[in-house]
Amino acid sequence: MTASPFPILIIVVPLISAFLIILLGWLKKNLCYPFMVAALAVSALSSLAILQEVIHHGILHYHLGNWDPPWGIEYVIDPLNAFVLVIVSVISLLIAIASKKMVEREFPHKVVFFYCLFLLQVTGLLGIVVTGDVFNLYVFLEIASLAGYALIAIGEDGAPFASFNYMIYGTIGACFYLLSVGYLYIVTGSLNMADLSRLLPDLYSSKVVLMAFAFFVVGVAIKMALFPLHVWLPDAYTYAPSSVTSLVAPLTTKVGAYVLIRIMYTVFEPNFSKVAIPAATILSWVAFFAILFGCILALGQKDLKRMLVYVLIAEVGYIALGVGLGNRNGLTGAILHIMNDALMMACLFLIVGAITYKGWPRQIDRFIGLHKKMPVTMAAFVISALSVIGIPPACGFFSKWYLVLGAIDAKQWLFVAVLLVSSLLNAILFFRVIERAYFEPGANERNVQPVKNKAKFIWDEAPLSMLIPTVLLAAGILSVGLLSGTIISEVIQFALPASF
Amino acid sequence: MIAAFEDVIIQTICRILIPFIQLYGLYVIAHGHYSPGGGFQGGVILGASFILLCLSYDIQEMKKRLSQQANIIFFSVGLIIYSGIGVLCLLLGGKYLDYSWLHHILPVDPVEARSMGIFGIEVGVGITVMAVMISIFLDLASEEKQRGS
Amino acid sequence: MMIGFYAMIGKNNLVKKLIGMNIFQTSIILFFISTGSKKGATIPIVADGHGVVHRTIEAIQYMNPLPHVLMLTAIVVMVSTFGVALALLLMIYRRYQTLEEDEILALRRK
Amino acid sequence: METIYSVKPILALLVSAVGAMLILFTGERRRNLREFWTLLAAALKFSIVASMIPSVIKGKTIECTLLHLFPGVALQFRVDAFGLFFATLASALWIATAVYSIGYMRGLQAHSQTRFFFCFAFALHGALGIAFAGNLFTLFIFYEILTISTFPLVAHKETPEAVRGGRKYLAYLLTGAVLIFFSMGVTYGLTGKLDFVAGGFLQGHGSDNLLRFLFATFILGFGTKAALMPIHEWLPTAMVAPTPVSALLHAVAVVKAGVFCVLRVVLYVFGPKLLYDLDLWLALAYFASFTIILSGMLALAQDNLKRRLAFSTINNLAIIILGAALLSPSAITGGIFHIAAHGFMKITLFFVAGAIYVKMHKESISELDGIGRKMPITLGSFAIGAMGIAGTPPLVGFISKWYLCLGSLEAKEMVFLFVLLISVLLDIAYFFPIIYNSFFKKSKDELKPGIQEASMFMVAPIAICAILSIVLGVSPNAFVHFFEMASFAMKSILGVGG
Repeated sequence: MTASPFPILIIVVPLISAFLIILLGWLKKNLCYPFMVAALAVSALSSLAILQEVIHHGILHYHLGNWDPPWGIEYVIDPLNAFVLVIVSVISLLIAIASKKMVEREFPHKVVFFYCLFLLQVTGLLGIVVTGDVFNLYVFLEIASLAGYALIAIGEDGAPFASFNYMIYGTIGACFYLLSVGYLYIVTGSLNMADLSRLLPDLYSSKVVLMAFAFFVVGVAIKMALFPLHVWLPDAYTYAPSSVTSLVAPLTTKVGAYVLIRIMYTVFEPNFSKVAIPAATILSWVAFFAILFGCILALGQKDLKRMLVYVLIAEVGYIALGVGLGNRNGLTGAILHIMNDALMMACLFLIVGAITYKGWPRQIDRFIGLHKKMPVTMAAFVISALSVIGIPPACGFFSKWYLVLGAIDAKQWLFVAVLLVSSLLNAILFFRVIERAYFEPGANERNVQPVKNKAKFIWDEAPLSMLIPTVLLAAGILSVGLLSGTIISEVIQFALPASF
Repeated sequence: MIAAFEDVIIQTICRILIPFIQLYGLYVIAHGHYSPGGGFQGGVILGASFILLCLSYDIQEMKKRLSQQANIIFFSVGLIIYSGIGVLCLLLGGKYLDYSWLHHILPVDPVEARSMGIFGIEVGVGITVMAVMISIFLDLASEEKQRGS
Repeated sequence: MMIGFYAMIGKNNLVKKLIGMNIFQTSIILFFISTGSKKGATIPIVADGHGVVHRTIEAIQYMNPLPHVLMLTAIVVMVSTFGVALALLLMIYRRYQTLEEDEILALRRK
Repeated sequence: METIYSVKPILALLVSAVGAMLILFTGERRRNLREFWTLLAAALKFSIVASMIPSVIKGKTIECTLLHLFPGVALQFRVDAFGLFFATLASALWIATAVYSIGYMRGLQAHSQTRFFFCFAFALHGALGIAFAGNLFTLFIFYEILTISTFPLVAHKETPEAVRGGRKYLAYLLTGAVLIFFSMGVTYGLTGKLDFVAGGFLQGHGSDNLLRFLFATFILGFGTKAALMPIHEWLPTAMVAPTPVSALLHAVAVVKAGVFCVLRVVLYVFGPKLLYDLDLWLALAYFASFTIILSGMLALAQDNLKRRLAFSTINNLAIIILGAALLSPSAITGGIFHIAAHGFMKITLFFVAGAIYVKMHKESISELDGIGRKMPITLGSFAIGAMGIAGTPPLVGFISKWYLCLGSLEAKEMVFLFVLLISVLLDIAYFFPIIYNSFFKKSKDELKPGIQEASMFMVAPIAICAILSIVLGVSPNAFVHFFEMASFAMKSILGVGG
């Protein structure tokens, strides 16, 4: 209804500034960083404004080029994607601020291109979330993943090969998605999501629609790195530079999860994925294995970053489980977990970035005395670790609570068991690291006679530009935890499809 | 690698042909909206003309005419034109990429403004595609001379 | 499409994987284009050009233009993926002097 | 039973949180200022809690809600007689432990004391949160805070076995937490609300077997912290921590919080009537008496003083749970009162063990011969505490044991009367040899003549606690009306009247 410019502002501002930065880079190099942060700030603010409008005025429509929906591309913002929009833009803003020092140290001569690709990636992600047109979503998907391939390839020596593997998998996923768009187009003749959801119900029996749905889910699962299709993720995210991982890790998988929810519950009827083909049960069983193997594989890792990547795979399993359960509590838990996990993973990977930036090795058993040198970063690490394990004050617990409630409603006792066992495995994982950092005997040169020289902390902290985003994220984790009640009643409640 | 062999026949033909190829490319861009053609195809043809120059002579020759840095500037300028027109319509009060609002600034009625707008988009896209084609070719062709910047 | 898919997964040499990817994407583009065609329809361009009053155009005569436009974007996406892939292969070659996947994995493990 | 809405409960909670932050920021540089913050926080907290006693005695419950987490459940604090009973105990003993640990830490010049006091204050924050929690969800939040904040305390010495002790401590308690998480989910699924209702709210929801299964998961979950027999393993290994921590762990906060939660579940979630119908109370009673007998035996076998005290704590906790399980009026009053009685006496014994370790660097009982002459006040209060636990009349232990025996008679189950009497015998068996050796035996190795008491900071709290256990023994309602609160809580649970 309202023709407020915000939906398009979110996409255009980062897009144009991505290319203006290249011009700027040619003229004055040091102006690029502030320009990028300003662009992301504008898109973050407009996403908040959109959330405000959506809560008060309901669904927003924006017809690109003033063409009506079935023909032109239409941006649809309902509470669900307004919520995801805010997460994506705010977190990418924080990481953009934190990436300055990391980038200048790791590849100083490619800084301008890095900022351009960074903005392209964010534009792609925001585009996926905003668009209401199925093919347009494919275009933004490709923009985001292409920028992702290039960003990951900048990393350490193993990065190009890992990025190449990521590209192969990513292209397969994207082409499956394109194929399903093709099938749907043949059968219904339209590409607009709202239009599709009207035309599809009476076609559910046709094989073509089933085929399209299968390709949809598999394609998005590859993008989301759901367990059996996650093989590209560990190498790609471990060899990528830490500033890229802290952008890509929390966001791409979450946006993939958003697309899954959007397709399964808005384009197709919710009961389609239960009745026509038992997609919901298959998905929840796949998620079951994702959580289990994610945690178990993470136990075997020596390198902290690689361990966090496997924890990320388990977290994606949580969201998929929430979606697969298909009842009100399960889906609320899944949507809330999108936010919580994005916060947690961003904070954790920023901390890994800060640790590597200060010259510490990434192997876990070499973290002795870390809490003395970097107390604030380690405090943020403890908070996000508690959140991943699911200790109440932090936000991770609340989404796990809804998932457990959903599983209990669905009488799936095995899923409840896997949720609880995985929080125990997470506990072992993270307390192993905390023990090394805080309690190792060499930690504070334990000697019984009084420490004469007033052992004040020798603060060798990460630079301020990295520290502030980490602390903000940690504070965000705690506050989202406590405010999850209001978040749900304000936003997520309306995001659930009506038929639940 | 492309050895710079001095074959007179090829060089003279190319020297004559390249301007016409570029002219044809511009024609294809210009007639994008009511005849087969448009931004992508025209840009590719323009890019091909530069690559032909590079094949017939050698990379340094092409570098003199279009340096690496200029190439980068080209494709960002192209895209800025593309989204700039979109934002222009936005600023004039219409939806993004809604050219009919351009008639406020262009002395022409909304319908004509639409074709003007789409033409501007075609030019922007053409420049970008040309620059991208050339930069892909340059990366691949000159791999041992200088580290990929 | 399956040939391309096999090549992408099965082949050892990275360039062959790339060719497989190309086949895979082209097959999807062809699939789209084939959906748009009708028996005996001409190319979707209104032939009588400017100045003529718009007489009614029976859509049956013309092929459906929409898949073609969609595939325009898909071709651009394919080319850009190829550009990035080739640049990656260059970096891998410069780093490992080989494009065979098993040799690269052996080198990395050392 | 009308409720007053006041912000006092949150004030009491925030005092220790703010105190912890202040301790953290003062850090190592200004030790005296840091010690001052601990004492200030302890005194302030106790005063706020004490200010709430008068109104609660008159039957009013103080309530305040912070924010609504999800439909039917809010972050809500409700102070009723039972909650306040535990809160007064915890904050009173915190003052004594704070003074004692300053002396202990200074005596041993231990490292990283800032972390120690920070976690100490946060542990009390968690304990009080549990006491004031209005519903199961808030209780679970503070239960987790308590576990997390006491983990660094257990692993304080950072020697390999300390870290291993900490790891075992955490493993047990987090598994318990996961069990509670699950049973909370099922309860919320069944009833849609988690608020405590005196006399239980699970009546009539769900089938009998489901309720029995739920009861089992609840007891196993909270039992880990209340150190019931099969899942008590972490308590003796946590003895590796410095003595003020084991004093806090066993007398003041952690284990008491566990028993408090078990009683909350038994009396406020399931409620006496439901337990009668499902005759779960008999199962719990037998489970508790099994723990009493076995832990008594094991205590006899321990040579290390602190491990013996640990097993005697397990013994007494099981007595408290037995009291609650009997569901008869005086048994519940006795059980609740025993929490305070045991708290005061056990803390004296732990302080004595700490003083002996600091002064004489001795830990095992066999080395304690003839130490009574060297440290008369310390070992004297040890004797008072030991006799109190054994239930000799003038001391506070006698009152709770007496009510427990009365309760078992009312419940017409003679078996549990015998169990209680056997436990008194076991107490005598494992405590009196220590007293006898230390006073009447000649010490083998030649100790320096004269009195070598530990520093003033340590002896003072020992003496005060010993005197308090005598005073409370004589008049249970002294100062803070412990007994009155206990009996009032019992009346509210059993629905006013026997």
